[in-house]
Amino acid sequence: MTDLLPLIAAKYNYWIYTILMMIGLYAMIAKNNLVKKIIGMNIFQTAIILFYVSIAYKKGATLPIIMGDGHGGGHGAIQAADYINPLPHCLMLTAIVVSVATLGVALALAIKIYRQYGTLEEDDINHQIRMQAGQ
Amino acid sequence: MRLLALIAVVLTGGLIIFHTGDLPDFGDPNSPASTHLSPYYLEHGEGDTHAPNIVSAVLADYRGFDTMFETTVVFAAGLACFFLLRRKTEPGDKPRMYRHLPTGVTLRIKSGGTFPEEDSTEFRRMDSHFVPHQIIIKNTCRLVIPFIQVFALYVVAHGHYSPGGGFQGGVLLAAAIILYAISHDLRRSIHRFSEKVAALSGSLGVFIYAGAGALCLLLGANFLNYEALGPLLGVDAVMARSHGILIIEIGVALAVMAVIVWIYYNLSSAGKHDEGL
Amino acid sequence: MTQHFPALLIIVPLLSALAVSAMGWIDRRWCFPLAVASLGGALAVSVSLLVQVMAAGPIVYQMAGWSPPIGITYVIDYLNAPVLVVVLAAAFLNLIGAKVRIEAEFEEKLGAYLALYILFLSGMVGIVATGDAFNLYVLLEIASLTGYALIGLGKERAPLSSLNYLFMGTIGASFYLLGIGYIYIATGTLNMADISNMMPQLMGSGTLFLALIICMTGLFVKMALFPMHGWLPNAYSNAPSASAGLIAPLTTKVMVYAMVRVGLTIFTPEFTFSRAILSETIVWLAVGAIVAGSLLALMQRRLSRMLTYVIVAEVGYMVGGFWLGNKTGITGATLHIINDAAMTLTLFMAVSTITWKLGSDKFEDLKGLFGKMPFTMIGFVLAALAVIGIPPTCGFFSKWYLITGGIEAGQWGFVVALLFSSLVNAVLFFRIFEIAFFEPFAEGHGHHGHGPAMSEAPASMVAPLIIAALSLIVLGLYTGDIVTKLIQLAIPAGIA
Amino acid sequence: MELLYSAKPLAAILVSFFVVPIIFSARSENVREAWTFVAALLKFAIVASMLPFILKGGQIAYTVAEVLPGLAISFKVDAFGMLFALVSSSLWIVTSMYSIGYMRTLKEHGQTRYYACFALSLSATLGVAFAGNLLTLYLFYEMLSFATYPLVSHHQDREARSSGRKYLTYILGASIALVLPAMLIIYSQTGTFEFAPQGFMNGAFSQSTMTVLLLMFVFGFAKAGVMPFHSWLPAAMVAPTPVSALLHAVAVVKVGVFCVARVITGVFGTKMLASMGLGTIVCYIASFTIIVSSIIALSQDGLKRRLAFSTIGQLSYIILGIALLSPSGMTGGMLHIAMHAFGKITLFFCAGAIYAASGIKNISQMVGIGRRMPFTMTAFLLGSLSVIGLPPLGGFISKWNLVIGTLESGQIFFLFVLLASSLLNAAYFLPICYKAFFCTDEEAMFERKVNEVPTWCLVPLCITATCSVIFFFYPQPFLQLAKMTVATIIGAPMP
Repeated sequence: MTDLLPLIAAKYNYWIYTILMMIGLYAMIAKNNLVKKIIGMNIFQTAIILFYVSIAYKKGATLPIIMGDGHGGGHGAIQAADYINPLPHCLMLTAIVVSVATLGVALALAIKIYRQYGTLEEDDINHQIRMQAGQ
Repeated sequence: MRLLALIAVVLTGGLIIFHTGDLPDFGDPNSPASTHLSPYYLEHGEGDTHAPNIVSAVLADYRGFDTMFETTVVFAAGLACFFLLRRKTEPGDKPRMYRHLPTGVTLRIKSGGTFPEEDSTEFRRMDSHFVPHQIIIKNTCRLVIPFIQVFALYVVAHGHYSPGGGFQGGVLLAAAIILYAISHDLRRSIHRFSEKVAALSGSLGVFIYAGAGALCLLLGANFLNYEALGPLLGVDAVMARSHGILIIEIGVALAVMAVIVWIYYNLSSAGKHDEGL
Repeated sequence: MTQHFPALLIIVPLLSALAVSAMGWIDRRWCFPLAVASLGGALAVSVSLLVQVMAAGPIVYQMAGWSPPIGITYVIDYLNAPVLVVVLAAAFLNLIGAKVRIEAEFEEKLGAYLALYILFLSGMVGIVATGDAFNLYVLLEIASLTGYALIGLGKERAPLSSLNYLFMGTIGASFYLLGIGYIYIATGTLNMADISNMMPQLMGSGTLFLALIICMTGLFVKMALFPMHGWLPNAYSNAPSASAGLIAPLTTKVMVYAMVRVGLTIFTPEFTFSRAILSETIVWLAVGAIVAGSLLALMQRRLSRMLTYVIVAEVGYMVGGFWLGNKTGITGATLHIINDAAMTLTLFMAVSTITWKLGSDKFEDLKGLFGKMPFTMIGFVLAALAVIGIPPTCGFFSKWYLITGGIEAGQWGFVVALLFSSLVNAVLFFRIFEIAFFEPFAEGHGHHGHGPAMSEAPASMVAPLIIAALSLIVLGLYTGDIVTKLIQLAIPAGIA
Repeated sequence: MELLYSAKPLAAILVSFFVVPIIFSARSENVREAWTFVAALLKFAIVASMLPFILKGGQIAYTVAEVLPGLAISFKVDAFGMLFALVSSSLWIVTSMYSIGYMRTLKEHGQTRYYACFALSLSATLGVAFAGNLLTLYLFYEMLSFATYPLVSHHQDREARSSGRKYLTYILGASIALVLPAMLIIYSQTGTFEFAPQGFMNGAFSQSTMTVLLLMFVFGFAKAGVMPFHSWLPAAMVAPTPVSALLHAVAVVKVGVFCVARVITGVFGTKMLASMGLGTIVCYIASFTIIVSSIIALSQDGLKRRLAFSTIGQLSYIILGIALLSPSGMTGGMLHIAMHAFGKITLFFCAGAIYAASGIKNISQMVGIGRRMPFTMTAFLLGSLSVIGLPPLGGFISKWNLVIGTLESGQIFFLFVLLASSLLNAAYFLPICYKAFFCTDEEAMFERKVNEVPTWCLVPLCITATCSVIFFFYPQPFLQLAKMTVATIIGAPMP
């Protein structure tokens, strides 16, 4: 136990993102209301974004904007260790945009569904569908 | 179902947590992630692209191809919302409320009745959830919106040097228009910035991006290799890359603004575009 | 210009998609010709790429002119060149075949629909062509988003099925993204070739093993492998048939291709098949998929729904074949990607033609179809024979490789499952033939009736269908060349 | 032995294939039937044109396409294939003639489809006969199953449909579930499919595996009607008589036995089987089928059903002969393909003629019918004598060879099987003839007044009947072809 705690402390970012992700996943599977499912989906994606961003972090480093003379100067002066890793950030910009787009489409579908069945509770909808099938 | 979900979730989580052991510590500067590729970007980024903000450099140049599809995703989302939701509403399919401005009388015209035309000075269409005096909200927004837009332009243009860029700027621009729509009403903002314009400028924005890339291709370089634009812009290769970044950032901003507004129109009015938030 | 063809593969559809959506607002008459032209162009490009690859070996294209680990590269090699051709050809044929329906069903949204159609396709093409692990994710999302929209405007239950598809799809894609993240932690790069270069010294890495599992889980969800198949039947059977004809042949196959790519190129085969327990489990999953898919297909009373379950079974074929881990099995799986795309395309185009004429695809409404629409049914019969696996149609030969691979690997469960599903497929389709062939005479024609009057669908629908059907036989007869000249070369030497 | 590369085999196969679209497009039935004739004659001509070369001991080979690496769709005409091709292509001519009479008399529906499928199935049959390797064989075997399915369920009523279903279930099920895996296992071990005079197994498998594989083939080619995979054959008798005649006395069932024979000789190799003693197993299965089917046949009242069960028995003669693995046995078996074909097709023609003329299907109602249709019933007598195997009819020669074969292989048990079954054959055929001719006037159902079937029906059955007589005195070229085949098999060294 004594050696487990520092292990967790050293890698708490993974714990946090995992827990967040699982919360989102649980919501997506277990929730009955479609909008809640959509929210769960967002939490899920956000968790992964956090995961990537946490990869990029370096102790004692700052954000990757080169403090040069602004004209391509400062070559050699640049120490990679002074700046955090830019790649995950730009990947996550993409991921964020993707998740926003997905959210938009999901909401559009949800609206369409509401228009059709007058509810967003999944089992009500299934019940209605069974009624239609029955007739 | 819930129990099943719980078990599945716990198992997955457990599997992932279980493996954290041999992952690098949080913020470890010597992890492969921060030693293999990123040093190159950090050390040569500015030299290659003349953009001190390395994230912008990577986003718009090194991995510009990703970003092009990022923009396309936004555009596709806009198309999808339109495609799924939009319904052409012919007039007179449901009763409407009008307000006679001189007298302040409110009249309700039943379906099938004759409505006054949209841009009459005498009658003003009212939403069903009508708030009589929004004067404060309206005027504050009228005051704020221009500043938002100017700031957005700054964010777009300054993406090289500070956090920001096409996406952020585009979202801000969209926010301005959406704010207008909220503070006044949807019809008015559609009147200012119509659906057609939104759709067209959305595709135009993406076209600026992809077109710039294709232009490089026509000039004999690889796709999206802005160095080819140098002769056109009359600058050297590095500067050309910097300008290229600016061009595509503008395209992105345009696309994002237009599409997000478009999505807002469709979502807020459930595709009817007659009234919404 | 030829050295830029890998880029054109993407640019042509992308730009034309923009143009089409713009034209939708300006002058709708231009949308369809534009779409056809762009797909035709892309198809031509892909064919010439295939020729180049066969002549001069793999092609690497550096986007934005940055060399591989730094920038994004496109790689056209023996594995994906044929897949590209098949994907584009399928989309092209389906577009032409569905012209009538599309213009009838989405008149004022024509521009949007076609733009989504092309964007979906460019996403698929990108997935197949890209050499960058993260770029694959972005393109995956493009294809998925447009796919949700294409499905969502379908018949009564479409929006709900599409939303469920969206949830599952997002989970799948996010898992893939997560797996890429773990790969990035372990290697620090996203370029496929670069990763595989590092693999040898990372053989024992648990992180990468987790990454492998997560990536595969994500892809399995996307390709609807058996326990995660729930979303597929509803989504495909409720979709507008023009979209179904596009999505059903492409999505699952391209996902399987992605699996092959991840397994062989990113994680080298040495690593992928290093843990026997993993391969075993997945092969048994595949067996489950085959059996369950076939049995569920037996229960259906609607043609399109039955076909969706057949697809579920087919996914099992390919996944199982790949995870057998031997050369024959992987050859079979790769070959089946191509063949199954062609088969599914033919089947769904036939269904679309039938529903267009009959307005339904319930079994009891199919009576006398051979008399009514002989040409459509010829295409349908050919596709059915291919699915059952009757020589000389292509289905027989890929199944041949799969079964042989199963025998070599000693996976008798897999072998039996394949034979079982062939038998079930025979039952499935001959049940339909019987109805479509014999029923009309039950309608009081007595023994001397000559069947109902022939009322065939418009030629623009039937001709592409017939072409697709004939391609099944052509593919079958050229199996030898496809295998020796392409697939065998695509499989790395590491595999016995 | 010289090998000639020529597209003739392919041409022979494709002739009837190309005629299908013409048949479909033909408007009047005369045109349709004319084309059928043209195709039939052409086919026969091509086959016959290859005969002399084969008789000179040559072989004709042709490769269409290499579908899998080292595995092609290829044809190879040898004596055995030639024998079978000759029988089926010549009988197609006769049968088309007969079908015209039959179908017109009964005003059957869907004749276009009927003739088209007929032509298709003939293509498939020749494909099997000329197949150069196991894959090609399997390909055309399956093609035949599909081509004949519409013929079997031609009437399209419930009975026809259910028996059609039964037909497919047996044929297709057996071939996919047994033959295909057996092929795959063999291929994964030996890596080749090319038929060789002494097979290509050369000890790739243990004896137990060999046994399993052999049985998979024998039962898997369900068209051979080996019990317990026989019951599709009686069911398929709902088909119009010409179909039963050609397909269930000649093409389909003979394709079944032909495949079995090919596999035994060309894949496993007689010497290999002999050394492992596997032939005997097959012999026992065959003899069981022979006896049981003959006994069942006794109890059948429907004429066609009785013929069907007799067919099942006769097929097993052929398998028995091949599986005896002795020279005369194999000769007899192969010869029986031809002899039984001519005899049995005569019988079917007669059954059809009786039905067409008087609408009678059951034997019990045929009392005295010989007085009314003397030619038909005479032909029937000849046919049945040939099938029983009495001189002076072709059947005798094949059966004689079979008997010699049992003695050669020294397995006397099978000799008794053959004799017993011959007695049974006599027991279920002769009463019919007796009833037809020699019944007393009061029990006769038909008055002495000749009204035969139309000439279109009568001529063919007379032809076939006379043929089976002729073959007794002049059994060439079939006998020579069979002998040549056996010679090559015996002569070839064990791989």
